[in-house]
Amino acid sequence: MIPVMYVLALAMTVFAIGVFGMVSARSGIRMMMSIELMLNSANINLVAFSNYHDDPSGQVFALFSIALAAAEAVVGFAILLMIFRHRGAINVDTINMLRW
Amino acid sequence: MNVDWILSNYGVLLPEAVLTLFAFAILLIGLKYRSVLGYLAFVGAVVSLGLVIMNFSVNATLLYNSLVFDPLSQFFKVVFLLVTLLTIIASIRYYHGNVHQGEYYFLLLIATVGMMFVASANDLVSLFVAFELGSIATYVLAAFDKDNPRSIEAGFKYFMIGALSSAILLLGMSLLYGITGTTNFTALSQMSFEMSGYTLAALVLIIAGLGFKMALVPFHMWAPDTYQGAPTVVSAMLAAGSKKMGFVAAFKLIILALIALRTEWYMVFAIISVITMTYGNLVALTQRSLKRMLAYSSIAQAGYIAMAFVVVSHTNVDSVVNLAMGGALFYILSHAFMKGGAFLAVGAVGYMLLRDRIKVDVEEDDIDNFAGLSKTAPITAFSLAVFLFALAGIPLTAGFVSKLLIFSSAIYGGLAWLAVIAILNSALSLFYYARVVKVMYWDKPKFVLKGEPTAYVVAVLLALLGTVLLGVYPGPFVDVAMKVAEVFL
Amino acid sequence: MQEYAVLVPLLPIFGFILTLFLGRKLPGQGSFIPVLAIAGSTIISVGILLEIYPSGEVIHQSWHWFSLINIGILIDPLAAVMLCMVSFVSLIIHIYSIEYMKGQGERYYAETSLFTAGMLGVVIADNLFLFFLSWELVGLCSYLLIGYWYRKPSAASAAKKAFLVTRVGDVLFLAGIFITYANMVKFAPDSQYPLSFLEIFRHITDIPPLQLTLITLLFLGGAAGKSGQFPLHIWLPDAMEGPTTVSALIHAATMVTAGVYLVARTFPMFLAAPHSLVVVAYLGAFTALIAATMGLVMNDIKRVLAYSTISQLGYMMLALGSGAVIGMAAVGIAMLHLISHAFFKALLFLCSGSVIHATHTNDIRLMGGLLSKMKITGYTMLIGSLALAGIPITTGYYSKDAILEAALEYGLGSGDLLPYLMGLFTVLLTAIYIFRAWFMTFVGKSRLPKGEPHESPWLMTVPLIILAFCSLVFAGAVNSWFGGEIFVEYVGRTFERMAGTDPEVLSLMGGYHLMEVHVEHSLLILPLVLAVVGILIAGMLYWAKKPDPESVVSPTNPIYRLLITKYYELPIIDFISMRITMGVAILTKLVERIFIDGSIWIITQAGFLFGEILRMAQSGIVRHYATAIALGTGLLILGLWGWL
Amino acid sequence: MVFTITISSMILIPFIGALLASIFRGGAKAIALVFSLVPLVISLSMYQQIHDPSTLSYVEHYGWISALGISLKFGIDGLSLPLLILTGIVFPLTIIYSWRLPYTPHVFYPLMLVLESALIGVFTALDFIIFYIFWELTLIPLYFVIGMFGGPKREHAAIKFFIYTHVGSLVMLLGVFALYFESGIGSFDLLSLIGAFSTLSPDLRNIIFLAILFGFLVKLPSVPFHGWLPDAYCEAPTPGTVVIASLLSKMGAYGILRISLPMLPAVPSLSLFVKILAILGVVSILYGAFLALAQTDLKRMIAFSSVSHMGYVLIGVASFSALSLSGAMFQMFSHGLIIALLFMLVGVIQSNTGTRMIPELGGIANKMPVVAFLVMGGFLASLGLPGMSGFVAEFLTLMGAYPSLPVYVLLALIGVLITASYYIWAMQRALFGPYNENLGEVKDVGAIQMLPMAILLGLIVLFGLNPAPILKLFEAVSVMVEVLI
Repeated sequence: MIPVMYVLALAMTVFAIGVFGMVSARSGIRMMMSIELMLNSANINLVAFSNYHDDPSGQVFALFSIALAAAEAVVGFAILLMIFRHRGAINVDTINMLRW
Repeated sequence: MNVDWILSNYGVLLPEAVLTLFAFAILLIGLKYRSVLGYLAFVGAVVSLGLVIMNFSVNATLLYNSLVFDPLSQFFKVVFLLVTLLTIIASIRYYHGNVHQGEYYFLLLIATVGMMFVASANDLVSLFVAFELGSIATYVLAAFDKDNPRSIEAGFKYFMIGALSSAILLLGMSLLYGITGTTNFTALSQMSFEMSGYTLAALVLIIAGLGFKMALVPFHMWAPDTYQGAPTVVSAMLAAGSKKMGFVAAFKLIILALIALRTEWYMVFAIISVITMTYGNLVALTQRSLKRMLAYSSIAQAGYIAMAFVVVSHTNVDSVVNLAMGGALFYILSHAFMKGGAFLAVGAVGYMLLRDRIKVDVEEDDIDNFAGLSKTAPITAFSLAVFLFALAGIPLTAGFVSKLLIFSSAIYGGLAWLAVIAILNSALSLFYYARVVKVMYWDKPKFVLKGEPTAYVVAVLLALLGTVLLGVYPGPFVDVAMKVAEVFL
Repeated sequence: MQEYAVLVPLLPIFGFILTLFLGRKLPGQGSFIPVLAIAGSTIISVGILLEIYPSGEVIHQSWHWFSLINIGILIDPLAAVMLCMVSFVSLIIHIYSIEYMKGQGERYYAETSLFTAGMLGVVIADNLFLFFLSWELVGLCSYLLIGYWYRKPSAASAAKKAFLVTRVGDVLFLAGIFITYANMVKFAPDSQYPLSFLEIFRHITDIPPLQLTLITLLFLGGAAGKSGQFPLHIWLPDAMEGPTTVSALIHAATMVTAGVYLVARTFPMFLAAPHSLVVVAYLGAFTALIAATMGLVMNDIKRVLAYSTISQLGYMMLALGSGAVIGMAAVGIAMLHLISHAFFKALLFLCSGSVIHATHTNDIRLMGGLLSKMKITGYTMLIGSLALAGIPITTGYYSKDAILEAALEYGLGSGDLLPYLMGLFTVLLTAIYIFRAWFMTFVGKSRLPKGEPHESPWLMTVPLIILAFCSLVFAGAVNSWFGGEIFVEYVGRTFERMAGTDPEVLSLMGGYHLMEVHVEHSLLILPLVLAVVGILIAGMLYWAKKPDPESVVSPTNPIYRLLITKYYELPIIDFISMRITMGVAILTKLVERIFIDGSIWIITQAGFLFGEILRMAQSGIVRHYATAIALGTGLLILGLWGWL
Repeated sequence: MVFTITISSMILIPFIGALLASIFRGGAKAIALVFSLVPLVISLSMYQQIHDPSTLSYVEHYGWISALGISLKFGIDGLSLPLLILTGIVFPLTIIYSWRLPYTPHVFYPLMLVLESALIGVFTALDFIIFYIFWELTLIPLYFVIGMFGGPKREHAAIKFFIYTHVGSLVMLLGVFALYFESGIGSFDLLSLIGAFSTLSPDLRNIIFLAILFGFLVKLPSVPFHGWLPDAYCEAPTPGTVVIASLLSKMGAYGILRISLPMLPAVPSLSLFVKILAILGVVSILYGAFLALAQTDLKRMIAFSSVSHMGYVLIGVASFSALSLSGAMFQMFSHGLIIALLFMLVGVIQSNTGTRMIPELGGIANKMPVVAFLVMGGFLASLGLPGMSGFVAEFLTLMGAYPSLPVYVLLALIGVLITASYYIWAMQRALFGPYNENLGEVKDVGAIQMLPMAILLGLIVLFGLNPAPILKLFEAVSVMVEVLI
C-alpha cells in the first residue's frame, strides 16, 4: 500500500502547480484549469485520507466536491464567455477597469 | 413515513423548503408573468422569515448530525432573510421590466437558501456544499447586468477569487479530515489536537478560504472591485448578507469545531483583524466612488467583527466569550442594516441618475454626484447620512451599540491594545463618512433629480428603521444576541 | 446720620443710573442730578463726621454677601475725614463741570457720578473684596474718562495705558489679597469673613511677620499703580488727555490718593511687617524727587500739574513710611497732606482748566500775561501755587512741613536721613516748577497766536474761590487755629478702637522702634527757605528773564534731554511691556502653528498618504489578487510556524 | 392632566420641537423659540423647588440594555442645575439673535433644538453610557451647523472639530469600559462606577483616570489639546460659535467636576496628577492669553481667550479647596454668559462692517455706539472687571487655590494681566480713535439682535453683583467634594 505521505506530497505538488498557474496565467481558460487542478488535489487528499482512516465520509466529500467543481466550471465559463463577447479576448490582465 | 412524521422531524427545514419552492416557482412563472416576480419573491422571503422566527429557539439535528438547528443558525437565517428582503424590495424597481427577472429572483432566493444552510451546517461536507451553493449563485448575480462591462468584470473577479478560495478551503478541510478522520463538527470539537505543521496548515487554509467571504485582508482584494462593479442591489446583498455567510461558517468551523486550536488562531486573527480594519479605513479615505468606499468600509467592519475571534481565543472566561460573541452577532445584525441600507441608498441615487439620463456613463456612484443630495433627494440623503454615521459608530444608531459591545469585550478580555487600535480606527473612519455627509448636505446640487423611487425608499427606510431601532432601543436585541451567543460557551 | 451711611456711595450710583438713561432728555444733560446726589453724600458725610468726632467711635455695619465675602461699611476717623473730602471736592468739581463740560454729552456726568460712588465705596469698604471692587470701579471710570474724547487717538491710547499700568498694580494688590486670605485661613480658621479689615487686624499678630512683609509690599504695589508711584507713574501724565475736570477730580484729588488711602487703611499691617515701611518711605521720597525733576521741563500746563501730583503723592507715601519711627501719627500726617493736596491741586487743575477754556491751548509757551484778563483765575491759581510750594498761611505749608518734620524724625530715629534729604530737595524743585508755570502763564507779554481770552463764567469761578479759600485755611485752621495738631491726632487714633492694633505690639513685630524724637526747631525753617529760594529762581528766570531760560533749556543740554525724555523711560517701558510681551505672544503663535496645527496636519496628511499608497496594491488585475492570497496564506503559515 | 416637571420631559421637549420645526417650515423660528424656552422654565421651577442641592433630586430610572447594566438614569444637583439654567438662557437668546440671519429655518432651528436636548442630556445623565451618548450626540448637529452655515473654511473646520473631539471621547469611552469591567459591578451607573474606582489596582486607576480625563480635556479644551478650537470657533456661524463656546466647553468642565474630581482622591499618583492639572490650568491660562494677544482677528482672539478662561476650572479642581471649586464652577456659568455675549457681538460687527480684523476696524464707536457699549461691557466682563460675574469666579478660584497652589496662582495672575492687555488693546484699536472711512457707512445693531445681548450683559452684571443665587448651589456641591477628599 502506498504510504499516505506520498499521496499527500503528490496532492500538494498538484496544488502548488495550480497555484502557480493561477498566479502566472494571463488567459482565463488557464485560470479555470488551475482551479480544477487545485480542487482535484484536495480530492486526492480526501480520498487518500479516507482510505487511511478507513472512513467513507472522505470519499463522499470528494464526490460532492467533484459535482460542485462541475457547477463552478459552468458558471466560470459562462462568465468568461460574456467577457469574450464584450472584449473579443480573455486576456485577464486587461480586465482592470475596476481598481484602486 | 407519513406527513406528520416528516413535519415533526423535518419541520425545521420548512423555511429553506419554502424558499426553494418559491425560487423554482418564480423560475417557472417568470417565463410568462414577469411583473409579479418581485412580489412573489418578497412573499416567499417573508413567509420564510416568519417560519424562522416562529422556530427561533429550536434545537434539533438532522441528516446524521450534518445539519443543526439552534438559535445561532436561526439568528443568522433571520439576518440573511432580512437582507434578502431589503434587496428584493429595491430590486422590484431596479429590475422592473427586465426579461431575466425570473433568473434573478431565482438566484437570489437560492443564494439565500445556500446561506441558510451554511448557518445550519454541522459537518465539513454540508458546510462546503452550502457554502458553494451560496457562492455560485452570487457569482452569477454579481455579473447579472451582462450588458455592463463593469458588472461582468465584477462577476469575473468574484468568481476567480471565489473559486480559488473554495479550492484553498477544500484543501484545508481535506487536511483537517486527514488529521482527525472525521468531518463532523461535534466530533471535531471533542477532539484534542497535537500541535503540528499539518494542523497549522489546515487552520490557516481554512481561515484563508473563509476569509475570502469575510473579506479579511489579504483575502479581500476582490471585494472592492466586485462591490463597485456589481449591480448595486447585488452589492448590498453581498456586503450585508453573503459576507455574513463567511462569518457564520467561521464561527461554526473555527470557534465551535476547532476550539482546541485556540492558541494557534489567536495570533492569526489578531494580525488579520488589526490589518483588516486599518487597511480598510486607510484606503477608504481616498476613494471617490461611493460604492468602493463602502466596500473598503465593509472590509474595515469585518476587521472589527473579527476582533471577536481574537477575544474568544485569548480567554475562556464564559462571560467574556458571551459578550464577545454576542457583540459580534449584534454587529452582524446591525451591519446588515447599515451596510445594506447604505448600498441601497447609493443605488437609489444611481438609479435616479440613470433614469433621468443625467449620467449615461457608468460613474453613477462618484462622490460628486451626491453633491447637494439633501435638497434633491432628502429621504435618501438623510438615510444615507444616518447609515454612514451608524457605520462610524455615532450614538443612537445600531453601529454605536455594536461597537460598544465588541470593543468593550476586547477590554473585558484584557486586550486593551486591540481596543485602542479599533477605537483609533473608528475615529479615522469618521473622516470619510463625514466627508460624504458634508458633500450631501452642504455642497451645491449639480443635478435636478425628480422623485425618489418608491421601492428604493421603502427598502432604505426599512433599513433605517432597523438601524435606528437597534440604536435607540437595543435592550431586547442585545439580550437575544447574548442568548444566542451562549451556544459558544 | 450714621443710619444713612450706606447712602453715601449709593446716592451717586442712583445719580449715575438716572443720568445715563434720562440725561439726554433733561435740561443741561442732567448735570444737576449728580450734583444733587453728591451734595446729599456730602451732607451725610459731614453729618457722620460731626457725630463720631467727639467720641472717635467706629461705625461698622455688615451683611452677608456670598461665600466668604461680606458687604459692609467701616467708618472710622480715617474714613470719615476722607469721605468728607472726597464728597466735597467731588461736589465742587461737579458744579464746575456744569459749565465746563456743557454740551459734551450726558455720559460725562454719569461717569463722574459713578466714579464718585466708587471712590466713596473705596473709602467706606470694610473688607478687601469690596475695597478692591470699588478700587477697580474707579479705575474703570478713570479709563472711561481719560478716553472721554475717544475719537482722538492720543486720548484712546492714554486711556489704554492708564488701564494697563494700573492693572499691573491691581494684580499685585490681588496677589496681596490672596496671600492675606491664605494666612487668615491658616492662622485664623474660625474667622467668618477672612477678608474683613477688622478680622485681619484682630489676627495680625497670628500671621508670620515675613508673610506680612510680602502682603504689604504687594499692597504697596497696588497702591503704586493707583497713586502713580515710581515706576508705575507713567500713566498719570498721559491721563491728562481727559477733560481737565477729570484731571482735577480723579487724577489729582481723589482716585490717585486711593493708593495712599490703602496704605493708611492697612497701616497696622505695615507696622507689623518688617522693612515694609522703609520701602514705603524710600519709594515715596524717590518718587517725589524724580517727578519734581520731570515737572521742571514740561510745557503742557496740565502735565506740569500731573508730575506735581505724582511728586506730592510721593510725599504722602514718605509720611506714611516715617511711621516706622513716629507710629500711627504718620497716618494723620499723610491724611492731612492728602486732603490739603486735594484742595490745592483741584484748585490748580480747575484754574488751568479755566485758562485752557479761555485760550484753547495747553501749552504754556503760548500763554503769558493772562493775569490782567483773568484776574480771579490768576489769583486763585497763585494761592494754589503758594500752597503747593508750601508758603506759610496756606494749607500746604502746614501739611508739607509736618511731613518733612516726620521724615526728619524718621531720619534721626532710624539713622537714615536720605529720604528726608530727597524730600527736602524736592521742596526747592516744587517751588521752581510751579512758579515757572505760573509766571509763564500769567505774567509777561501774551504769546497767544490768536483770540482774546476772557474770564470764565461764575459757575466756574465760584468753585475756584471756594477751593482757594480751602487751600488757604484748611490745614492751618484744623491744626493751629483750633489748638494743637488736632487733625493729625484725631486721624492718628483711628485704629485705637479696633482690636489687635496696638502700635507697641505691632511695631515690636515689625522690628520698628517707635520713639519721640526731639527735632531742632532751627531745622524746621529749612523747607520754607528752600521754597522761597525756589520761587525766586523761577521769578528770575521766567519773569525777569535774567538769565534767559532759553540758554539753559536747549536740546543740547544733556540734563535737559534727560528730563524732557523722562529719563528715557519710554524706550525702557516700551521694551519691557511691548517687546517682551509681544515677543512671547508671537512665540506662542509659532508654537501653535508648528506643534498644534502642525501635528494635526501631519496626522491627516499621513493618513491620506498611507491611503494613497495602500490603494495602489489594489491593481485591478485578478492574477495579483490570487498572488496576494497565496502569499498571504503562505506567509501566515510560515510566520506562525516560527512563532509557535 | 397634571404636568409634573421631569428631566426626561426637559430632554424630550426640545427634541419634539425640532421635529415640529422641521415639519412646519413656516413657523420654524417661533416653534424653536417656544420649545427652547421650555427647559429654562423647567429648570427654573426646579431651582425653586430643590431642597438640598448637594444631593441628587428628580432622579429618573428606566432600563435600556440590561445585559450590560446600562440604564437611562437622570438626576440633577447643585452642579448640573446652574448649567441647565445656562443652557436654558443661552439657547432662546441665540435663537432670538439668529431671527433675522439668513439660515434656512427648517434646517437650522431643528439642529439647534436637538443640540439643546443633547446638552441637557449630558448635564443630567447619571449613567456613563447615556452620558457618553448625549456627549457624542452634541457633535452631530454642530457638525451640520458649522458645515452648512459656517465661514469660508467651514468644511475643514467642521470635520476637524468632529473628528478631534470624537477621538477624545473615544479615549474616554475606553477608560469607562476598563473601569466597568475591572470593577465588575455590572452597571454603568455613574456614581457606582466612581465609587468602585478605588477598588481597582493602582496602575489601572492611573490609566483609567487619565483616559477619562483626556476626553474632558479635549472638550474643555485645555492646552495642548485645543487644536480643534480656533477653526471651529472661527468658522462656525455666530450662533454655532456661541453655543460651542458657551455650552460645549462646559461639557468638558462638567465632566471633570462630575466624574474626574470624585475619582481624583483615589488615584495613586495623586500629587503628580494634581500637579499636572494645575500645570495644564496655568499653561492654558497663559498660553491662551498670549495667543489671544498675538491675534488680529477679533473672533480668533476671543476664541483663545476662552482657552485661557477655561484654565481656571483646572486650577479649581487641582486646588482641592471648596472655595476655589465653587469659584471654578461659577466660572463655568459666568464664562457661558460672557463668551456668548462676545461672540454675538463679533457676529454683529462682522455682518455690519464686513470685517472682523482688528486693523481693518477702527473708531466704530462713532457709528455704532450701542455695539461699542456692549463690546466694552463684554470685554471688561471677560477681563475680570469687578462688578461683573467673571471677576467673582476668577477671584474665588484663585484666592481659594492660593493656599495649596501659591506659585500657580501667581503665574495665573500674569494671565489676568495679559488678558487685560489684549482686550484693552483690541478695544482701543477697534472701537476708539477716528473712524476708519474705508468701512463706508455702517449701521448700528438692530433691536432684535440687541435684545439678547443686552439681556446677557444685564445678567453678567446681575450675577457679578449678586452671585449668591447661583453660587450657593455650587457651594453646596463643592463642600461635599471637600468632605469626600
